[in-house]
Amino acid sequence: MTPSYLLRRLFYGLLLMLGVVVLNFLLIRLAPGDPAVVIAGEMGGADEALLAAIRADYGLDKPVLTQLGIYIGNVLQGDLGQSFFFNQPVATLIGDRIGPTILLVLCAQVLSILLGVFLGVIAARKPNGVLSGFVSVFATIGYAVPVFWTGIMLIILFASVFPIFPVEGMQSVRLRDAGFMIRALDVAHHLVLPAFTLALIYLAQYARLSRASMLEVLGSDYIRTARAKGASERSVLFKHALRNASLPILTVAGLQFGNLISGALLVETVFNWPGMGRLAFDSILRRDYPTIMGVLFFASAMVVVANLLTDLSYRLADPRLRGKS
Amino acid sequence: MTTLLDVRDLTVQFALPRQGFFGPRPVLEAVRQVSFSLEQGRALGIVGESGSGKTTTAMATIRLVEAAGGKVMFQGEDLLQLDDEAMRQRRRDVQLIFQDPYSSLNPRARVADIVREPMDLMEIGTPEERRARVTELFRLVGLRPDQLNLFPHQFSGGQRQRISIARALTTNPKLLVCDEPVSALDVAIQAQILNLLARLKAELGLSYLFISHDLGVVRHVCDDVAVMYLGKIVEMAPRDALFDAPQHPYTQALLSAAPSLARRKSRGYVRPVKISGDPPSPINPPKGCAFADRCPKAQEVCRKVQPVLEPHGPSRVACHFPG
Amino acid sequence: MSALLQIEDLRVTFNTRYGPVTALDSVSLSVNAGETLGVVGESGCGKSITALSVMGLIPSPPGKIAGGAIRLAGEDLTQASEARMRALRGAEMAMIFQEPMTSLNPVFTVGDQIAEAIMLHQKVSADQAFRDAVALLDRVGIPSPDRRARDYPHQLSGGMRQRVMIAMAVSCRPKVLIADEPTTALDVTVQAQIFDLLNEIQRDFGAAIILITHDMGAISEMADRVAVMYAGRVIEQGRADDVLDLPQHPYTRGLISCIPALGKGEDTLREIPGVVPPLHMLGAGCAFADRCAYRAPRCDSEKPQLQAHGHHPVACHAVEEGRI
Amino acid sequence: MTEATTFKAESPAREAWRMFRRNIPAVAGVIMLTGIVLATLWGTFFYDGNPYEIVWAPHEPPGVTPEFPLGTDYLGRDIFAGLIAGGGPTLAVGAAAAAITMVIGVSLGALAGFYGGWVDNLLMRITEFFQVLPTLLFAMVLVTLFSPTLFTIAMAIGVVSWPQTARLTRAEVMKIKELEYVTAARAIGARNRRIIWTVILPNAAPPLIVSATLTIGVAILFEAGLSFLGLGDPNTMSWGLMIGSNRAYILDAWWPVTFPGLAIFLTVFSVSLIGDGLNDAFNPKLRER
Repeated sequence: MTPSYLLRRLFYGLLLMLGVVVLNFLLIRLAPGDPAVVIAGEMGGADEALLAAIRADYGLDKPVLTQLGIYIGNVLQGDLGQSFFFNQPVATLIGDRIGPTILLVLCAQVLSILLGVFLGVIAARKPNGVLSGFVSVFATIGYAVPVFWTGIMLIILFASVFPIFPVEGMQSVRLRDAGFMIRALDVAHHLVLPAFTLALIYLAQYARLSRASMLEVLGSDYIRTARAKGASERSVLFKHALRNASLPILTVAGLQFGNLISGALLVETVFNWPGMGRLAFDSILRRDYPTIMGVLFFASAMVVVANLLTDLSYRLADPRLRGKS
Repeated sequence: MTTLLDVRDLTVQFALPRQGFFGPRPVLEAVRQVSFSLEQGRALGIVGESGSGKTTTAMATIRLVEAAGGKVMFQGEDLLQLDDEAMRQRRRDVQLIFQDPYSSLNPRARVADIVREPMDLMEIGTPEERRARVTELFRLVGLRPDQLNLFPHQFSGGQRQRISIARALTTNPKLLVCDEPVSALDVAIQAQILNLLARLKAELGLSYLFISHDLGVVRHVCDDVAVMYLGKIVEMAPRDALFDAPQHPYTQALLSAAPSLARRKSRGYVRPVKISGDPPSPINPPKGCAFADRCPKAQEVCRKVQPVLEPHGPSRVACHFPG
Repeated sequence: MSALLQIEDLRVTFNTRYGPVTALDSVSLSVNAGETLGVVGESGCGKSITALSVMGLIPSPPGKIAGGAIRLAGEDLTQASEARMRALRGAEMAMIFQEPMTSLNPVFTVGDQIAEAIMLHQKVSADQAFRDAVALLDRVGIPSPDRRARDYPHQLSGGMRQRVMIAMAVSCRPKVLIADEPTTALDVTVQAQIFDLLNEIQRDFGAAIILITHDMGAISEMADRVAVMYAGRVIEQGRADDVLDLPQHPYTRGLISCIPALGKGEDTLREIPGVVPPLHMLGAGCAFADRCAYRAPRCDSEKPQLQAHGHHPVACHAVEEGRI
Repeated sequence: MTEATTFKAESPAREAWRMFRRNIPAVAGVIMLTGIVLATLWGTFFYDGNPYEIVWAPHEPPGVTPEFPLGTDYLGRDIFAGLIAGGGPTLAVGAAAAAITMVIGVSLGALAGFYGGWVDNLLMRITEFFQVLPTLLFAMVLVTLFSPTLFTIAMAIGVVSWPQTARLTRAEVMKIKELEYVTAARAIGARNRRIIWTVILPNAAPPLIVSATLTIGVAILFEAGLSFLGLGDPNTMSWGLMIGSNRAYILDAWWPVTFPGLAIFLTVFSVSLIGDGLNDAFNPKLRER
């Protein structure tokens, strides 16, 4: 992997982010409805003088391109503007909520990949066996269940039948002042249901994908070579096959990240998880444009970073791509 | 004898991916100033190993790969200068048979439609005439008319190659380019197809540009043979001259490497000419003779000066020390 | 007399969508130390299945060894446990495959892959194994083996990869080396190099080689003895000179005379009409009958058995009855 | 040369259909989906129950009152009526969004894959750009900005979903473009347009058909998610909305959220059974492994 390649990927990522900023900005400016009227509505009245004042305040009276320039300049300085609705800097609003979202998304991602790949690999050992059939059925079900409904069903189950996991929020009020370890455990306890709910859809997909990928790899010539030199079945499976089979899984994991964030939005709503999901929902309903743009910006940035990491790990895993540009 | 095809200084380049951020795009020269000509009714074989540029040469000749330079005079007309529509019309005279009988037929079309399609495209004849022609061609290549409505996957490899030949003959072409037409087939089937090609050449007066890596096959089909190495013709001669008295060390090595029933382990056969290693990379071809690094006869001059194709007896050879 | 490797009456069946199919039918072969046995036939004749059966690598299911024995130095491999087969594979018998491009694992260096083969069967340290791997690469004629050992397969040419496969196969000095179409994917000058290398290796190590090929020329150059296979059966077997110069079975004769020769030949090649029948459509008689010029009623009803006739065994009613 | 006579001329499409008919889960999917669609059609055109009308006491459990077999919701509205009425919009939006996704994705992907070079470069950059946008969030923004109607919802889902289809199409087209039968078409003088329409697309069709089926499922889930969040068309009943509006009372009554969820699940499940069946039917070799 050459530094020039890394540099190019980074540059490209930044370019994508710039694109996201421009798109958001244009969308909101081109959409029907006048932002000034919306803001005025929040303030409880709308006469022409107030509207003009608001327009001047938010720079809405300037030409669209100038507004765009100003906005990009501000974003570059870390200033995402002021929320109309919450009356706070957007950066602060997001800063408070991005941590829980990242925690939830990463946990779900790791959980679904680990469990999914494990299921897929053992299913691939007997492609016509019971477990293989189970993985197929489970994957189809996982694909077909609406994630928010799974969450609700789990809440019903765990709130009334097996009350062992908390079904709401991220922390217990009574433990707010406890030591760090206790609080961390408390968060982990709260995390179980939301992370599992979110992981469930993708878990099934990874199981199916890694089963198919393993089956393909297990039929390849170099696996026959490994067997011909006397390698044990476990070494064939986990050393020779899995590393090759993981390449398509990595690709999908990268591509799925955007969908995972969308899923997180719904799961956060269901479990009252204090992440960006609620903020996104509120700002969209209130047409709080600076916040909407901020949320979209950060969510896209997470996808860009995830794609970058995927790309780099793909290159590490596949020597055929190393040193190529 | 009239010259059907005269290729002069044909060159084909492929651009490779950019190196680094703003680096230049390296160029791979797959075919380097290749010249040859083909008389009406004869077969010219181009032999060489993978990467020698033999297939690219053939494809560039009939403009299925874009040439970077040179001339392809076909019946006195430079094919490389024709506009797209004129070239499209010319395709009725130059047809192609592929290597892989499995991927060269559209799996979603019935074979009768596959064979008829060239006539549809060239708007030849009435629908009835076209149908009759397809049946006639089927008989000509040794297939039965009751197989007309089947799909390609319902035929064996040899039969598919017959279908491919029938398709190529539909428009009564003058030149047939055969790109390794038998190398994907089992030997017994090979013989069937080679005999068919020989019969068609005699009966229909076809000319072949015949690409192969198999010297035995080329010897059987071709009147003249050109040997390619790293994008250049290194030797070109009438068949018997080439096989009986090869002049270029590479041709000699090829002939001595080709397995043959005449060479028997039990009789203590030891290969007379041995060459080691692989051909050099076409991205940075050597300055001198491309074969120098593997050549048993190589001298200082071979690494410095590129030999040109010059007459040597009945052959033409690009070597500083032929013979 | 017992050969190093002896296959007796081997029968292998496969479950396919057409039902169970006999891929190998009473196949008997043998090879001695230091000898090369050529197995020749068209695609689908069962020559590769034979090789995989010896290695115990028949994909199962759908494949199954349904009868017969494979004896390596007296031990019947069809009865051996999977653990025993693992210990034998790579150590006592090794295999080289047709596609050097895909037969090496793309994500490990070639040195590591050879070292793995060594460590699976010998108690040596990883460092020592890697050093041995480098020495083996040198032995099979790879220039600057130190550097090449750290290369990944995609960085090597086809010929070099096949040399790596050979190095891996001979790393534990196996008694039997099976080469399944080892040069089919390679250019002819590289093929010559690989053949020469196999001969050298055999001289040095004294291994028995089974060379599987569709190419009669390769058989002629490499083999001491030949077995010709057709539709899952051995139809003719004998010393290379006998089979190549005095072929008896109509199929062997056809196979030899349909090769376009390098020397001056006739204008028209002898043809074998038709194609090899699919295994699920084999009848009670001789599988070659449909394509045979000497076909008689008996050929359609009774499978000819391999039996000595003239210099060497052949399975043909016409030969047996003196009609050829 | 007798072996070909034992076959009847069977086109690849017919062969796939024969395989599909034999696939029990796939046929079950077809039957289930047909049932759901018929019920929805009946609900849209003939059923006169009003899903908005308060007809009974709130939270009547299912199976108690024969008139309201699935019970009532927190306002006392008939859940069965909601299911019957909500299916139409859900299915319609799902199908329309899938169609939009396929049209955008297939045309851009085919162009990029066939022409390569700068066309490919440009189109793929655009595709990557759209893939960076988190789908649901972006769709929420679009729906809100352009006010939620069935049409804008379908458009929004299509606009955020097409990149995957485009990538798949591009990969298929690039693969097929390299095959010799495409060169063969060129060699006999076929023009580009003919090659795309009669050679490449028919051969790329099987994975695209499978993908289209699965896209319908994804689009239905998408619509349900939007409605659940309250961003659906305010003038129509939908399964997602039923779940969303009863969400606050799940610990008092499980049935108002469970039945619409089951309806969504069964619909998407049957669609994906059909997709899997098609996939198997188009790739008989994969299945034999």
